[in-house]
Amino acid sequence: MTFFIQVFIEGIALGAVYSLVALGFVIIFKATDVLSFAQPALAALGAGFICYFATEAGINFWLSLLIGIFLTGAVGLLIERTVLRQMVGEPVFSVAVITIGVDILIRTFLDDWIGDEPRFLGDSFTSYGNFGSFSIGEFNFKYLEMAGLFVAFIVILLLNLFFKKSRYGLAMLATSFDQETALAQGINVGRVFGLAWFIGGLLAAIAGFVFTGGFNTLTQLSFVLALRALPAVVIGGLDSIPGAIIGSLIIGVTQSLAGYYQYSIEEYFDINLGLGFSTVAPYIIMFFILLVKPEGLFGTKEVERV
Amino acid sequence: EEEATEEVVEEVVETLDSPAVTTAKSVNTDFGVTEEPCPEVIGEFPTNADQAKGCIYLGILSDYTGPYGAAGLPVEVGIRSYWAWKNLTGCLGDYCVAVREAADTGYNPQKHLEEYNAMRNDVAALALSLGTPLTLFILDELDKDNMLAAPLSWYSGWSFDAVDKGLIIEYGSTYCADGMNGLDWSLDNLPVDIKTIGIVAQQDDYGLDYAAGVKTAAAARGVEVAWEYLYAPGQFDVTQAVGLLVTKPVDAYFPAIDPGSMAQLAGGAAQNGVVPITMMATPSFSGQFVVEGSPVKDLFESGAFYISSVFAPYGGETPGHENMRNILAGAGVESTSVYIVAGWASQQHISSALEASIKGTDLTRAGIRRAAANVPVSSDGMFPSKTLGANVQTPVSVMTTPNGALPGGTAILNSGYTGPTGEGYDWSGGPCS
Amino acid sequence: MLSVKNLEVVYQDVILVLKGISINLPRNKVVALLGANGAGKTTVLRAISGLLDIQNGKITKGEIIYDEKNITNSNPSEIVKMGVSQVLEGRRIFSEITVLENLKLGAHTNTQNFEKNVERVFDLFPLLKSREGNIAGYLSGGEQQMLAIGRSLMSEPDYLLLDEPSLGLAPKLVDQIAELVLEINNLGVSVLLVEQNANMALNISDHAYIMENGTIVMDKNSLELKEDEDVQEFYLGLNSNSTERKSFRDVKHYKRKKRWLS
Amino acid sequence: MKDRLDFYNSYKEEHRIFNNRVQRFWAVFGVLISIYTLIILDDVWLFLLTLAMMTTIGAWGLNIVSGFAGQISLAHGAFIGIGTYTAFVLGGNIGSSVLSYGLDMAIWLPLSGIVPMLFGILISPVTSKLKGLNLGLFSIGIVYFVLHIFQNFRTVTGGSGLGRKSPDFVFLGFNFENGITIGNLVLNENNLIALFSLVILILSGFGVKNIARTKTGRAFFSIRDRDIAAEAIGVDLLRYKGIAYAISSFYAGICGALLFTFTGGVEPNQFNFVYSVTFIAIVIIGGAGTVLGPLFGSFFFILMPSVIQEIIHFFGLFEQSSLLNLAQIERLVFGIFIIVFLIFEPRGLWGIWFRLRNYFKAWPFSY
Amino acid sequence: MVELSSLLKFEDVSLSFGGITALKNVSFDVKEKSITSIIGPNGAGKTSVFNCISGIYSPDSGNIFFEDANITNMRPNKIAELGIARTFQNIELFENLSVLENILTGVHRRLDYGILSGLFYSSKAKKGELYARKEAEDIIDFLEIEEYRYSYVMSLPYGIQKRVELGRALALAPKLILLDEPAAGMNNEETEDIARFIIDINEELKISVLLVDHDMNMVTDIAHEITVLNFGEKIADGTPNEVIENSSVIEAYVGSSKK
Ligand SMILES: Nc1ncnc2c1ncn2[C@@H]1O[C@H](COP(=O)(O)OP(=O)(O)OP(=O)(O)O)[C@@H](O)[C@H]1O
Ligand SMILES: Nc1ncnc2c1ncn2[C@@H]1O[C@H](COP(=O)(O)OP(=O)(O)OP(=O)(O)O)[C@@H](O)[C@H]1O
Ligand SMILES: [Mg+2]
Ligand SMILES: [Mg+2]
Repeated sequence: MTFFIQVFIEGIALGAVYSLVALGFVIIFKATDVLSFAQPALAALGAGFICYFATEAGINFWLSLLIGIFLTGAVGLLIERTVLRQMVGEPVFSVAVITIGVDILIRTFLDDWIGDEPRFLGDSFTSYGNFGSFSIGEFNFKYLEMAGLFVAFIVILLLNLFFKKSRYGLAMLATSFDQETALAQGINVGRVFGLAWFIGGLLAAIAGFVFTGGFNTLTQLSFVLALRALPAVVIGGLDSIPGAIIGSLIIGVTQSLAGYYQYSIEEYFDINLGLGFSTVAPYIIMFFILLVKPEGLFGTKEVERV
Repeated sequence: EEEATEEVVEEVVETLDSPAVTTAKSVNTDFGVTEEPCPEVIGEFPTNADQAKGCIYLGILSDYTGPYGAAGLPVEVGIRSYWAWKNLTGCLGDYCVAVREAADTGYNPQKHLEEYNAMRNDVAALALSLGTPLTLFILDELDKDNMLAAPLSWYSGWSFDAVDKGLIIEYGSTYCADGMNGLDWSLDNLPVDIKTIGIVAQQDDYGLDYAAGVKTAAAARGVEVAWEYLYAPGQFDVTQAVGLLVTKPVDAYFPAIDPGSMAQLAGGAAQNGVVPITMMATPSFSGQFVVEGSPVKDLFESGAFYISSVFAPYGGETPGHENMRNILAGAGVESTSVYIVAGWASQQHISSALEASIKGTDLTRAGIRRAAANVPVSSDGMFPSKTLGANVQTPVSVMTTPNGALPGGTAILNSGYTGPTGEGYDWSGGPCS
Repeated sequence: MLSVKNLEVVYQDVILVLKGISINLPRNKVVALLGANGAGKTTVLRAISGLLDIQNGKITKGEIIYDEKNITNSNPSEIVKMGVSQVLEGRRIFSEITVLENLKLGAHTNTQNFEKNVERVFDLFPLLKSREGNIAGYLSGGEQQMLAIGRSLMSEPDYLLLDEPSLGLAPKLVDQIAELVLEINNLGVSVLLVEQNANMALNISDHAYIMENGTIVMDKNSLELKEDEDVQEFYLGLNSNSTERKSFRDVKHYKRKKRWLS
Repeated sequence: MKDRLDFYNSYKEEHRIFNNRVQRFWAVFGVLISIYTLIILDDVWLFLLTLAMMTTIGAWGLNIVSGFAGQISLAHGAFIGIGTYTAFVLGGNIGSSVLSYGLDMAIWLPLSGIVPMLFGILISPVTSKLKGLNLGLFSIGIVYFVLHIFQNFRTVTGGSGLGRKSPDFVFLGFNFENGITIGNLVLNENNLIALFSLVILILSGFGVKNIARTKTGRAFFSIRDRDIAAEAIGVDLLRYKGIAYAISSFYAGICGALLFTFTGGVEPNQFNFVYSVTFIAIVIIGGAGTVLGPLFGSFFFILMPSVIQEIIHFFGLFEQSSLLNLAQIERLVFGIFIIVFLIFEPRGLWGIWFRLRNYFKAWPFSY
Repeated sequence: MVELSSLLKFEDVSLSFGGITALKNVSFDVKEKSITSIIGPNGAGKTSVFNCISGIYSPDSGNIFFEDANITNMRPNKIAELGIARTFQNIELFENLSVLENILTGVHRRLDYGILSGLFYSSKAKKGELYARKEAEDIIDFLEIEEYRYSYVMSLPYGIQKRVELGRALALAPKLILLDEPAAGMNNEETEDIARFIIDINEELKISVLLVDHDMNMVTDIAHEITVLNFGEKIADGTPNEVIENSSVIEAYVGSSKK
């Protein structure tokens, strides 16, 4: 049982990291109705910025973290201004494919900079406690993961506040439903898009840090980790912030349970679940949830009326 | 048949000893060799080619944008630096060597073939064809063209003509031999009693080969393999791997993974208070782990970590290494990546084959292929002396341990180790995995 | 005063739909804009409120003046902020969210008097109040129309551009809308009313324009217009030389032609 | 803007695919030029053209299910994979370490379409319950799931990281490797494969066009544009979504079988998420929902990187760049092209072509 | 008037969504070859009646019969195949198709060649397509939309779109056609056209019509029988004259100000 709880904790922490990535996807989707394929690249870019300032430029880590996060937000904004702004009113699939182009641009420069060796981000999380972990009773916790959990919590709180208090929350939603009507309400669609990409960039960088910080290194393949948050977004519902969080926790726990128990399950049932089953398991959960609730757990249901 | 080969060897050795007297005209050539001199600069790299001599062109099929993109640049630097040096020191007979623009194939077979097709009529040999599966996929084409190629892999299959048609150059040991030697060496040299082990490996030519070697040694030495975590490339799940180390403790484990995953794995296990003996395959380790400021420096230097290397890394103590380091330092190259060594070393082998064919006055690709079937390699001590093309393995690994104070980040513990398992193994049976 | 001067609009760089149109909407007046389908009425409204861009349309000539300020090609959010609000043709409510949230969006540029404005909308449309928390997409057609009008009032506009507000409404409601327009007008809002229900439009408007094919063909006081023979026949469906409505059963098969076009 | 050439004496005439003399001329001319090109070329461009033709077939498949029927599929790569492995198992050389039957192409080629087709039909009851983007996301799951099976099913796929080699092009006992000599004309393996692909391409193209102009296609379009209205005119949604998946997967399978047989082998990770997304990109960049769009898209995707490379080399651009190497610059330019083209014409290359065509049709009366 | 047999029987149908009752025990008949109209205030449930008939909603209780078949809970496409066509209140055309293609889709149910036949454009398919084209052209002629034949419906004026939708419904060659507010958004002149079309459809093509519209003048002029709904309940039915005099109808729907 202790073991199970430990695994569960790991899953939650993993889920917290995913939720940061997932929120980035969701914010952009909420405003633009587009699933941005550039989001993973932005996450890696954020990590790259932080890494550059903290290690190569030799700036204090915490300052680098802040600069990196805001710079990534700015890149998000820049992408929106230069590329996506041109696509207001165009079919969402063309826009989605454009984000593939953006992904290529970002990663070309980033990969060139990252180079062949894995890079550490210059944080000191691993120097706390026992290689960056501490235990309470029988349970082991990691500082970085706990920080991730905490940051995710704060970010969610802030976002929630933002969407509740500011009129932009609703405006974002409206924009994604119908740009023309949103314009007619006096909503500055361009500003909403810009805002979404800016926040998307911030979130990406934070997420990028959490999954490349500590021992986790930034490599040319780091962006792939961000793709693992995709089922979380789907499970939770593409346009739902609470959904992104719950979805992330579900897949975090699923992945962690599948990872720890794969061999026991295989032995017990005498089956072969295959290589890397733990990273596929979230998709299996996703299948079932979509079949029961096609719009995801918390997604906005499409209204079909004639 | 054996005798025949020996004869050829002698013949070649003889020709090698005689002074180079052949003129350009007397050498037969077909593809990728010109009487015009090599360009002075290719991309950003000077070739140092003698403008009075002809040119042999080599091709590179590499990966800059795919999963092995990390290796692309250092290996290219190694290759080009070698030839720049070679050209500077007199070229090969009447020919200098130029490596054409490297083609990026992104570890995609389709691109690989595409890029190969684009260059097949313009090169005399491939200085690099990155990736085991990719190279295997284009092998029939290479065979048609008599195209010699160096891979960036130490797959045990390359040692067998049945697999590589004698076209793929082997240099260093193989992952399989490294696996065997890794376990043997740990058992015999470390003060820890190793009874159970774990394996963490990428499921591909590299990981499986290493795992196969470890398992062979384990069976031979009566060590229990408690678990084996295989994952598809790109799908490494650190939670699961650490979970195994924590929940099913072993005395030692053998990772054949990528360095990014390695840092997470070692770090993650340490966070749970688990630091077993770790015997890594070469590509798992990166010198970045032990540079000043790395969060895993202390961990990797703690004495629990070892590398069973296919050849001596950047800091190797042979004259060949020394020479290489000097030349690279002179060219302002800062990286001490093991892939630079790989690039350099592979070209020593190609160079030997080319030299032999020039001496044999047949610089056609068929001629190069014939020469490569049996030629001693001069590696300036970087490798145990060997003859190219013979169907034998050299199961000699270099045992190292991380040490940030040395170039490349490793200290050599044994520069030519072959354990009892490797010694007794029947290397003629075919690939390990 | 909101005026459109000599406006030309082209869609997709090739389709010329407005061929030099001038319209004046004085303060505190109701002006009706009538015309057959495809005449370009909606395009006029889009040009005023800045929504041409998203439709791939461009103003190629002419200008739009808002109290002496040239607002040609301003962006829609500025125009709304200035006090021009358009009710889009075909309701265009946000289906996936609730009635109240739709109203909130209407108040995007004007959040101060939100409570008061919601109150006002609910007073005008009590039916909406009972549906406050419902998902707007499930409302019936008429209910959606009410919501669309209500939503546009949330920004407290000075100029309201109504595009076919009576579309799909029950007769009783059409009357109510007519009253409502007057009521809104009494509050000091000028209304530009695009309508197919000419009867209603001419009854409540001070002035009316009739558009055909991208040009204004009539520009008269509403009362005068109601007496025009052609208008009576084609827009009001009255038999020529009598004020009797002619039955729809008696309409002939042959193609009729409007006199002013021939 | 009326088309001045469109005068027909009967609907029958108008209903032809190439319904006027000019079009017929260009069609015949185009085919002849293609054949000529594929015969005289024998270099990397021949290889690329062949790849592009094969890719087009796959893109058409995706276009049928996503562009025509509006069922977003991010799992096209999985179907391509299933077709590929069907071909490899049936046609693979006996004696290799993976499951192989060494059959003739005349057997494995059709079957490599039929097997994914059955798979497509099999999942269609599930997928047809979902709509729009949700369906697309569901299909991401399919990619990962099928990929997982590919990675682990070593007897069929050779396993992740290793892969397996392709069968040979042996059609009805004739091995393409032997080439053909007609008079002085020597056609080697590459020419033969290219010509064979052209035949399959043309057949597939007619298939797509015929779908588009008959009842099946209209049923697809109606589902795409408004499914409720489609049902109300008597279109059986379940059935037609199933048919869309079936035809699409058939094309996918044929594409995979040809493509990877041509390139010599395949490693399971080839069929990853990114691969499926590439096909989406091809279809969108070319022009979704059109017949010619996917053709344009495929040729763009396959040929453009090499064209960029040629241009860079020809003008000696960036040679001395120290920031990025050439491979990276090529990628960069490619990314920029995608962005610029789509900003310029969101309907894709087809849209650009359409504009050009209309321009020339109206010429010299255009303004 | 001769007593005609019923083509459609709507029997005691109730329908609700969550808390909202859209229909409460509503019954009415559509006689063969008649024009029957449903009127009622906004939100009364008229469109819901249509949706029940065409299978888009399934009633909570009650039955719907068409000719001899019980079509309650049948799939919409099956119902369409039986010969019920409809238009929608908010035009639901296939926006990326031309007018001609939109109308051709309507012929779908009458084309019986198979998929493979279509794939190879066999002679059977060719014959079918030519037939479809002829049918579509007849409808285009009938509705006088020749000049829009190749236009994409998206950019057409509203009134023409409505006509195209009518054309698509006619292309089914239905026995019963359901028209949901065909005259909405039309000026008087255009309403006259629509009225003419409806009468022609009924009289020349011998198709029964079930009509919902808020244009009382038109409805009373052309309908044979009218059913009035209010809050999901039937409050009156009868001939136009009977209904229009009914005080509860005036109160709930027409309004007192009507002259
Ligand atoms: N986005 C567009 N692209 C191309 N053409 C358009 C577009 N919008 C409208 N049109 C065309 O412009 C003309 C005028 O359209 P508009 O919508 O302004 O007419 P309207 O008078 O409002 O008609 P209705 O009464 O049907 O609403 C029509 O012929 C229409 O086809
Ligand atoms: N799918 C649905 N979900 C929830 N409520 C619905 C749904 N469909 C209809 N309703 C509700 O049922 C009631 C009747 O709606 P319906 O569309 O049938 O009215 P209607 O008589 O056609 O009105 P109108 O003349 O305004 O079109 C309305 O209150 C509407 O909100
Ligand atoms: Mg309009
Ligand atoms: Mg209705």
